Amino acid sequence: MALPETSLAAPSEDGREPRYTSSEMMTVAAARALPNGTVCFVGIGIPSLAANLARHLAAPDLVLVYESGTIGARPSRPPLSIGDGELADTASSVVSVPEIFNYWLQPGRIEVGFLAAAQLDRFGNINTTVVGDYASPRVRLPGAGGASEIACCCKQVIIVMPHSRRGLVERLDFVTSVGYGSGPGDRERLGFPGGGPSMVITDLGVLRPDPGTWEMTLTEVHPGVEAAEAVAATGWELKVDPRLARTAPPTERELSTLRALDSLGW
Amino acid sequence: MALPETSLAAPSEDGREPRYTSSEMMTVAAARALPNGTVCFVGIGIPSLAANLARHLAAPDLVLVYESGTIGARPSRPPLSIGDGELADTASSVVSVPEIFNYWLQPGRIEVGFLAAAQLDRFGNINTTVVGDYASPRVRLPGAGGASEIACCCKQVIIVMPHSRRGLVERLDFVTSVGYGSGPGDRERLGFPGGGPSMVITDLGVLRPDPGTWEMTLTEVHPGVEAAEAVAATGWELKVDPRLARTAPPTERELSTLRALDSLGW
Amino acid sequence: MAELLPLEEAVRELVRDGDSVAMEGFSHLIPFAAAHELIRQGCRHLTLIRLTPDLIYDQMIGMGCADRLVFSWAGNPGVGSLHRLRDAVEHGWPHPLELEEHTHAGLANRYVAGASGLPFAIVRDYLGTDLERRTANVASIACPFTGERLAAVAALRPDVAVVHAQQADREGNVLLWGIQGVQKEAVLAARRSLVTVEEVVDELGPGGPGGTVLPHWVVTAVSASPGGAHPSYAAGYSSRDNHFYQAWDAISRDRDRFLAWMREHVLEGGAGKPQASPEEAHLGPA
Amino acid sequence: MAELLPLEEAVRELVRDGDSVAMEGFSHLIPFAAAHELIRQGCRHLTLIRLTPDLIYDQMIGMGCADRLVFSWAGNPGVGSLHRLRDAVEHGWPHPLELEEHTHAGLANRYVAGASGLPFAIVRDYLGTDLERRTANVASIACPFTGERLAAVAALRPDVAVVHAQQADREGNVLLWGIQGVQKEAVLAARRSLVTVEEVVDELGPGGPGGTVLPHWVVTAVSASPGGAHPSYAAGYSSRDNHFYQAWDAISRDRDRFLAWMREHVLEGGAGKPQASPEEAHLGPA
Repeated sequence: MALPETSLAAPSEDGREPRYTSSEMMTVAAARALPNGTVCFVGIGIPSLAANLARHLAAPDLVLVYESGTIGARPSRPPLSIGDGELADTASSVVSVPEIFNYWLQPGRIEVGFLAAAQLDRFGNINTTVVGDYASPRVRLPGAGGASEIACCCKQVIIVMPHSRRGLVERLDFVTSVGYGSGPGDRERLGFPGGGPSMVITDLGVLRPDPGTWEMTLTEVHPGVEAAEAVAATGWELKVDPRLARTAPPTERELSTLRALDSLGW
Repeated sequence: MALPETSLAAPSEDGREPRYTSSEMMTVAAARALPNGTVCFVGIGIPSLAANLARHLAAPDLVLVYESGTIGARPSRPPLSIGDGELADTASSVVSVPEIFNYWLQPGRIEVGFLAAAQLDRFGNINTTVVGDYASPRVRLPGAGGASEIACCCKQVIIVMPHSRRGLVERLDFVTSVGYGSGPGDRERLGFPGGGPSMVITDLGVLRPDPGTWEMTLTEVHPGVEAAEAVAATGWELKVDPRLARTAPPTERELSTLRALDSLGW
Repeated sequence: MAELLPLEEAVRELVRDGDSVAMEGFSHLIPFAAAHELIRQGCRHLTLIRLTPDLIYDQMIGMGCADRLVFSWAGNPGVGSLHRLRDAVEHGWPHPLELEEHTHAGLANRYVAGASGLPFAIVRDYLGTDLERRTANVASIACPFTGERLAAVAALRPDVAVVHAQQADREGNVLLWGIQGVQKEAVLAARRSLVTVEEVVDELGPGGPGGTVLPHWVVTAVSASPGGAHPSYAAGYSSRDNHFYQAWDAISRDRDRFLAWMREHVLEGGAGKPQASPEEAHLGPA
Repeated sequence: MAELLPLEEAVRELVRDGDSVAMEGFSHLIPFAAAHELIRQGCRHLTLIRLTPDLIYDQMIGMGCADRLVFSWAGNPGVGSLHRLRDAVEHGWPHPLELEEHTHAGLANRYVAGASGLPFAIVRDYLGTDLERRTANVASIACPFTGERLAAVAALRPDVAVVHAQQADREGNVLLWGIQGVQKEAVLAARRSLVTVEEVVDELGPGGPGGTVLPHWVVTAVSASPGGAHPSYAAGYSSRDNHFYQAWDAISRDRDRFLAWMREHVLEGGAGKPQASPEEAHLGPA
């Protein structure tokens, strides 16, 4: 899948033409978030691209699990869908859809779940169902799929999405997948085995939950991005961590590997 | 498995030495109860022997399902246990134990379930758990296994057991598997998908449920057996169907096939 | 006990207007040829059930076969929206479509409950989401041992399940392998089932990872339909036609272009004809 | 992430006195070698869990390893009784044994619930039987959609699951095939798991019908134990020793003969030794 288009781009260090797009930065940041050996539940798009980028860089033993029931897939060609034959052919195990959810995802065996979001609120709750009213929506989105189970059950969830006021909103039109609900205690009350969203990686920076309030807080900005930019592109009053860090720019190896994957259609 | 020992034997038609044992008659009667093509859930012992006898006679397309998860097994060697490799090697499908119960037995897909019983009462309820008190039993029997699910869910259940006052009792020491409970309406109240016991085949004759009371009634006696004998060998006041029939004796082919299987260790 | 029937006859015998129909296949083994036969036979007022409606239901919805859709993820995987589905939901074209939407786990377990002869199944998701209050056939249930609250989903018993597989033998035993999806559960949950296959063989096998056999006595009808999963695929027989999935985005965006494509490739391409040959079954993008 | 360990070390690390231990294998792939190691290490006060206690638990119960047994069918299949089990239940020898008995469907689904991270599962049986009132961890539950009453069984989460399989690779991925029983569910339900295997190979495969892979990241330890299922068997490696099952009836009937047999073939045969060779692992009847 092609990377989402974006007009944002980071300047190179010497002020010449940008060396990489902000979307490439987002994908690289997502790949870095996966330590080697992690068991990772991936969907198609940026999550699959980032996970496979990680596999070609610092995390060769990443275990990829797709909701099509392919466990331990090591695709060498880019899958367009999560049900591509390449995933089954290279998997260590192929199980049914009920099994992948019941025996693998639901009990909290998966360490990292990757999610995309059309809308996200300050507590990391996600909407992928409708924009507008449910009964007569402005935009009908795909719906829950595996996302609400991933959000419920993975030890941690990493959300990857472009940073915009349309996406990071004050109030979701529909709660498809639960992050921290309305704040501390909600996940426990719901009996969810997983830990909730640990990072929201955007093309501007990284949000992490405040350990006291669980509110998603800007903890990192990508090279060339100012905190104010991220705050302005957020639909709620985004808090900024006083120890705000700056993402290391993509290395040559990260970029060349990503571009090689991308040129192959990943 | 060897046939259970028995001292009863039917006389040959010309009054000379018995041509076959009463236990052979019981097995042949059980085999005849299986029309070709029937999907049959079988346990080890007489049920497996009878089902495989049927397969070699009038029912070559009998579908054998064993609780080890082997569906459509066509064993050519006798299995000692329901988990023998022969069953898996010749099956059309091998599934897990949860699947054989959840997807195959429980929804009522199986047409005939074969059961043995240590104790049986007039409503076809079965005890295979303990003789005597549960907490300090005189004899500890194997327990339920798949029997209570078979009794609950098969379209019909055929019980094969020797005829004696110790086996066919007024009151069970323990209800392991439900037949007709305490009479009409009980299966419906329990929501069981299956129809209940259609026949109890013993070495003396065949009991079938009375269509009004569901009480197991003597409908057939084997050659050489008088109804009074069966009544005397029953622990409850066994009713005799006024249209009492007589089982046809085993044919030469039935007997020779059974003995060939038996000599191979079936 | 499965009957081997030509696809046209099998659809005519098994599917009635107003039926609930589950056509499953998770990206892999999607029964497109059977769907096209339903479209040609003008099936109406169906409740269509499927985890991922995909192009197969986009086509059926656009052709007016469905009154209702039960699903869990409606998109063109890796490409974008299902435009015919969106047009039905957002603008009521060709007529309004009632939605019952679930999570994958929930809908998969509705089939599991149906296949298991149980009235419901339990799952962890739905809780805390708007699906919990929006979606029929979801309820809350307490664990009788721990008191914990979970979601219960009602069993699904479709009138008909339609799936595609690699092989059937002459008795009607079916072998499929590769990504399995919820096909087994859909067939076992349904009252009647139709399996289209790449080929009818004398002896099944050898299969591959994820191999599963559906015995002939749980299948109502089997129809040979080589290439019948295109643009989806059948592991061991074909590859997913990713190009067609991408091309569908433009074909389906416009009502007229969609109708023209369906007329040319589905209505005229197959109507009244005997069972499609492999070449005919391979419907390329317009 | 599975560690490859000698069996003696694996048992020492994984099993503690008082643990609940599920040693599964349905007639096929029963982990006898591991059971013998538990006996040699003098494990005590265990809760033993298994659908079919079989000779493996008859031996452990007779040697005093167990305080409690959770099971669904206790016999010597095709032969008769488990005499050591009966002696414990009927006469408290070597000490009393507490029983929790289920149906196969119920106990299998207790593992399924454990493997699925759910607190319970629902089944149809138990209703109307004396098991319903005798057995802990069974309750009645109503369907929230139909009102129908069903049995609920509590999830099982054994401290340790022990299973035998045909192969593991050097990462600790495990391949088993043939009759599958509830091994996958037992491993996934347990907190720790030990898999003994016929052989450690460079690459798994090819396997056979019913083939299943347990990925290395759900297995705690793997131990090579060729012949480790005897007198049960490993499809593709050995056949069931039906003669031993028949001979066990006489060995186990008498306390002294049983103890002498265990001393000769298990205690002295394996104590303190390195991992049994295939010949040693093949413990014939006395």
